[in-house]
Amino acid sequence: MPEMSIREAVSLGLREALDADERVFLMGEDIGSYGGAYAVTKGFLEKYGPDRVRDVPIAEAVIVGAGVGAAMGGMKPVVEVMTINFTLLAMDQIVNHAAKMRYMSNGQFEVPMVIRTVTGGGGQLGATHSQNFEGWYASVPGLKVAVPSTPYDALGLLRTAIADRNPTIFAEHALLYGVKGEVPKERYEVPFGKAEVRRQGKDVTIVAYLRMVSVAMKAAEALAAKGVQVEVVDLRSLRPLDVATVVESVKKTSRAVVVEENWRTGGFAAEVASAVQEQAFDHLDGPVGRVGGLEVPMPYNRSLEAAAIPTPDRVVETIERLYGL
Amino acid sequence: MPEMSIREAVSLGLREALDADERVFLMGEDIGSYGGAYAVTKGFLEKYGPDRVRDVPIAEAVIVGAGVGAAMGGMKPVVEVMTINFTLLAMDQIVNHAAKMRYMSNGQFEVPMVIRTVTGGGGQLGATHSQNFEGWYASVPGLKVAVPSTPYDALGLLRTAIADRNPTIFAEHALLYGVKGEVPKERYEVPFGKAEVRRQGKDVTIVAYLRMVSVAMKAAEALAAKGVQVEVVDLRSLRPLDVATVVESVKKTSRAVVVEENWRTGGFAAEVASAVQEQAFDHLDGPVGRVGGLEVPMPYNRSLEAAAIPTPDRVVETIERLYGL
Amino acid sequence: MKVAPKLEKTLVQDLYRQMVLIRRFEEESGRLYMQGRIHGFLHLYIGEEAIAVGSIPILGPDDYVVSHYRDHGHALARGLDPKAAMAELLGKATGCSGGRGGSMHLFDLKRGFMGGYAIVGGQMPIAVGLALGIKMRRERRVVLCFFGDGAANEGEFHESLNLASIWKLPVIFFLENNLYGMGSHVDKTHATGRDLYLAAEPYQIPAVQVDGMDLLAVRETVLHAIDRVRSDAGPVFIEAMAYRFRGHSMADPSAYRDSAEVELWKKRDPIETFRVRMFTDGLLGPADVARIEKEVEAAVAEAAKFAEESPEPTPESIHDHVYG
Amino acid sequence: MKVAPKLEKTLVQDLYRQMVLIRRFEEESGRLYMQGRIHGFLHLYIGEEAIAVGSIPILGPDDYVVSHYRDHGHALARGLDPKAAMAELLGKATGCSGGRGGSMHLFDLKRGFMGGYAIVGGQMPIAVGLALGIKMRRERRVVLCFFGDGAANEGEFHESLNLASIWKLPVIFFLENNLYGMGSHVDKTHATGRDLYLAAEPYQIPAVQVDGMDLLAVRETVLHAIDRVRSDAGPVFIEAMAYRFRGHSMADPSAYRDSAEVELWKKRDPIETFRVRMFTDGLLGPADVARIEKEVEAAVAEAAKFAEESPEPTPESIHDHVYG
Ligand SMILES: Cc1ncc(C[n+]2csc(CCOP(=O)(O)OP(=O)(O)O)c2C)c(N)n1
Ligand SMILES: Cc1ncc(C[n+]2csc(CCOP(=O)(O)OP(=O)(O)O)c2C)c(N)n1
Ligand SMILES: [Mg+2]
Ligand SMILES: [Mg+2]
Repeated sequence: MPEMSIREAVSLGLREALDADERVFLMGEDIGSYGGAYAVTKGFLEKYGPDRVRDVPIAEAVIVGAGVGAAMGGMKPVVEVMTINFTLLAMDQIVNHAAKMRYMSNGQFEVPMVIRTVTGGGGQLGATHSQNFEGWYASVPGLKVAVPSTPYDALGLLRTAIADRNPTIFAEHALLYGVKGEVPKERYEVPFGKAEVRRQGKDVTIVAYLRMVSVAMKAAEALAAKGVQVEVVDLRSLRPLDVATVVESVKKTSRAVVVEENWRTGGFAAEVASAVQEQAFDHLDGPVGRVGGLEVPMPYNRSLEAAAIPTPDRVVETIERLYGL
Repeated sequence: MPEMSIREAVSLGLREALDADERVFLMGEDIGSYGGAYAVTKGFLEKYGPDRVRDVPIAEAVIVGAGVGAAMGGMKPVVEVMTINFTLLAMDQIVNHAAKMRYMSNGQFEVPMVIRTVTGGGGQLGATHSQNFEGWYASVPGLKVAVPSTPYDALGLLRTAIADRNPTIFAEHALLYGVKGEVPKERYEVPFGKAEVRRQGKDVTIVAYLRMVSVAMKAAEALAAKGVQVEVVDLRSLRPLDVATVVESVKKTSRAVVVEENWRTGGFAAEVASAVQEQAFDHLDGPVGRVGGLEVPMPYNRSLEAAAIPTPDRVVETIERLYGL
Repeated sequence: MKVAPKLEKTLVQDLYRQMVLIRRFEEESGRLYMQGRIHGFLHLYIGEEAIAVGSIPILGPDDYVVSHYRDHGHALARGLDPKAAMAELLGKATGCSGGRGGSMHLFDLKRGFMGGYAIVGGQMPIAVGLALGIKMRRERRVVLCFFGDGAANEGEFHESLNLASIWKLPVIFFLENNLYGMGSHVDKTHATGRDLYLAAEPYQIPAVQVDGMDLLAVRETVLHAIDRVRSDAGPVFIEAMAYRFRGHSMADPSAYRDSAEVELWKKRDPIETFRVRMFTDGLLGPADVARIEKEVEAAVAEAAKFAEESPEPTPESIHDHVYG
Repeated sequence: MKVAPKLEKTLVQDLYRQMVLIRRFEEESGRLYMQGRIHGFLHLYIGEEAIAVGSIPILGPDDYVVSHYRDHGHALARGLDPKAAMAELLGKATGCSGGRGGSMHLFDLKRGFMGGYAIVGGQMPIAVGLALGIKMRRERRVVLCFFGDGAANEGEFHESLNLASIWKLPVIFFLENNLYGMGSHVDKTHATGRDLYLAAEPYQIPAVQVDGMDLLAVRETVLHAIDRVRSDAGPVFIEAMAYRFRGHSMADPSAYRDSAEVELWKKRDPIETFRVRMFTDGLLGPADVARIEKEVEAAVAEAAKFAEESPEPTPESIHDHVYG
């Protein structure tokens, strides 16, 4: 199987869609002549032309809103908002328009749009540029939210997102673009709402997504050295959310910790933790733990930033503290 | 003690602040000659003049952003965003600017601003006008979020909000303005981060805020008739969040259900439920339950809307189902 | 500039009928609201009928109409069945949005009525996107996008005009300037002043102001605009000066307006103005007016009856159409 | 219009020194970034020095400066200690934002440097609010708010100009038009075209375009603007045409720009232009230039050394200043 990076996987998925369906087009700030802020669409303008690879003014609301309108009229726009931080400027279009169109029109209109955006911290970009809002979007009926942590999933989930007839937030992590992995030549899709067990274990379940999956895997290794067998579940999509796979794992391990990069209070890990204790209370040996970002705007300073984001050490400590493992 | 409505209490709190501190001013859409969309500021323009009671253009981002700037420069703006739905258009100013100013400037600047807004559904205003975003704001470090359910709290929390040196979202519920209650003549404040036990009981704790407090109280009455003694905790502020009072209650009752108007998935009830099971796991007889809004954009139709919002019946059913009470 | 075609009698009478239909429909909605049969926010279009009827009937069946929350007039002028409209106001399953949308969120796919939008300004980016799709598919449709003077203050106004202009999109930005956004007068909220069409200039969008109380003036303006837009020459901006005779919504006693001002504008009632002129031109007579009035009253009564008798959406249907 | 006062030698030399300081500071930042001592996004001001130095030194000590993420030049021209600036870029506790803000978020309360803002356009409403506070307190301060051509596309641009105008607020909207927002050329993204000062007209804000590579032209324009704004006559809009000699940020190889275009602009280097003209006028000589160069180099070296040697913020301090 060929190896590729997440960047290449997303890029491939976009090219496939542009090749396969003339209703698909891309629209975003500097996706054209600049090649994309994260170089995902490098060469696209040359290949597909300015009609289908549209550089736009810096105006997030109208970019997303125009995507909604284009989708209502029968197009399949893939709108790129440079980072999830800037989606706040388009939030009304996402939450009040894209998400509600089908319902409010009693199914007459739909918004088959993908909003690609970059989430997460860790690049020392400071407080305004290092946030994780995917959890907010995942709480909105009408939206779907995909969060790929491997090239395989990035391509598979992107195919699903583009085929999907509902507005999807496709959140790529800034620090994962270079992550490599195998991607089959044969066409496949990764459905929404199917979590993946990344590592089997019988003692404790760690639930994570995006970059926190690798943090979880490292924590699992560290714990393995101490004889604790960790199961790691990668959610892959936040809405729909696959609670069943997590619960199944917890039934085996009796212990669970949810790791997320976002601020801990009110983060999406709270949803996962709540759902797990609701559905597997009698199997739990102790509370479902959460490891989240510290309750601070993200500091620029490198060591403070590193301290603000969950680390394998903090995950290990939390597990040891909660379960005395 | 005099009786007054929540509308009157908020109005009184604003007048007090305008009278006491010349740095305080109000700014919002139609708060002046129209008297406020919910009539809270009726007569203010006449009394305080257009300099301190500022009608603004319909432009939520600049209204809130101008509040941030005014506050940085030493004023104490009370900005009204007509409803919390429209705060999405100002979200960048709230989340990326107001909330982070103090931190990013290393404490040099502060934003002593109150953002008053109206949250909640139940008035048949449809999907775009019936949302509850206060939970999102409550997840943002740097913000505070107050949610008064009585006239006493409305006045007391508003005094605290205006005195506070941090940006505060002050969320009033559309359907609670007419609720009456006693308000002492003597000056008092209601601090943030202190939940209030509204009803004592030993069998199960219901946690709620804003309009869901009265839903919880009705559920408590219904259960009382069946011999179940319910304790009702009103959070009063979401950030800071008083988990301790809830945990203390749960240590007594061993059972807890959190009720919120917002969509259930990813709602703020998940935070409360997660925190409770983290801190009181060994005292729990069963999982912490959640009763939330249905996972739909709010329908206009009266009976569908009523079904989408938690009712006392649904709270009762949930408690009976979870705990076999 | 091509000259507007001479009006034919049947057309005149149909336009008159449409204005009267909107007026009576709104009066009936207001009544039903007072009777507690309609809930939530209800924004009447009374006084502004000449805009909807002066513009929308010119469109072809494939064109799109985008509206705001004051959308009944636009929807009816687009041919939405009054029964489906009224049923929607009553939240019934037979409503044009299945009772889920309500007054502010009317939709009618079949007629290219792309929705009423309740977030001020929120419809403008969507109209731009619809126009983008048209352009990309090389169709000849146009988008007629209505918005109020209040909406012109939102950031999305700026972003939408800019994008439509640089991409030369087939959209008509139609500003209904009724001088007030809720209680706020345009003179106090807009740096441009009340002549808001001037705001379109920096975007290099041709802009024109027209008397929104005069159906024929609106009609002629829109005829030219559509020609231009349909020929792929890019967007056009139209500002129609008008007035709402009622409060902002049924909840608004409209205390901020001087009654003399209201009376002055009522003297310019668009339906009356049109009727008098058409009488003079011999295209409409007292008998026609009486007949039309009767027809419309019957239609509105039928709509109200239909709405009242229609079933509520079933409880189970609440989860339909969240996803597809 | 009053005539700009004749320049004195000490002033000229100081302005020259400030431009050189910015240039050398930026070059040093760029080097430190390449060495991995500075992280995140780093946007250099090289090429645009005449704007900051042509405008900010005119302000009084009580006035406010509001900047964007390309803020080093503005901060230094406002008198921010290069040590505190460089320490901030290195994320040190001695930085002007305690190492929490980084390059894009410089703050200096004492000097009325109200911040660098990294959300494009986000600083404009804040500048309007600062101006509002000034007006309400009946002070005579002014706000000088910088933003880029890219920011002019955001909705907040529209909302901010409108509010400042209707309330006649003491703010100078200073557009640094360097023709590009990242890789996007202003001609392709702005319906107005590159003469963006024309966009201010509908807001009834006096607007002027000036050569941003010419310190003296900028200075004269800003002198007049400040007079006007300080006399409570409302906002002013200035557009300075300029060019950044480097990529958008250090991460940008700037492939979208033609090297001929870059070279052409480099020939108009604002520092060189000013030096030559002041040589001619006899207000600056080769010895002065050499002395200033040496002073600045020492100051920048000192800043870098200070930054390198400064302590990191302590781990415990991470929770400071979230609330007060
Ligand atoms: C973003 C947003 N802000 C505020 C409101 C509340 N609101 C509803 S209608 C309205 C006035 C709009 O005025 P205008 O655009 O002139 O339209 P008109 O009602 O006069 O037809 C306001 C402020 C809203 N619905 N959306
Ligand atoms: C709201 C928002 N959208 C996008 C970005 C990413 N971004 C950072 S700078 C920039 C270009 C801004 O260009 P301009 O305003 O012309 O300023 P310049 O960099 O040329 O000085 C962009 C798109 C951002 N920071 N904020
Ligand atoms: Mg209006
Ligand atoms: Mg630029």
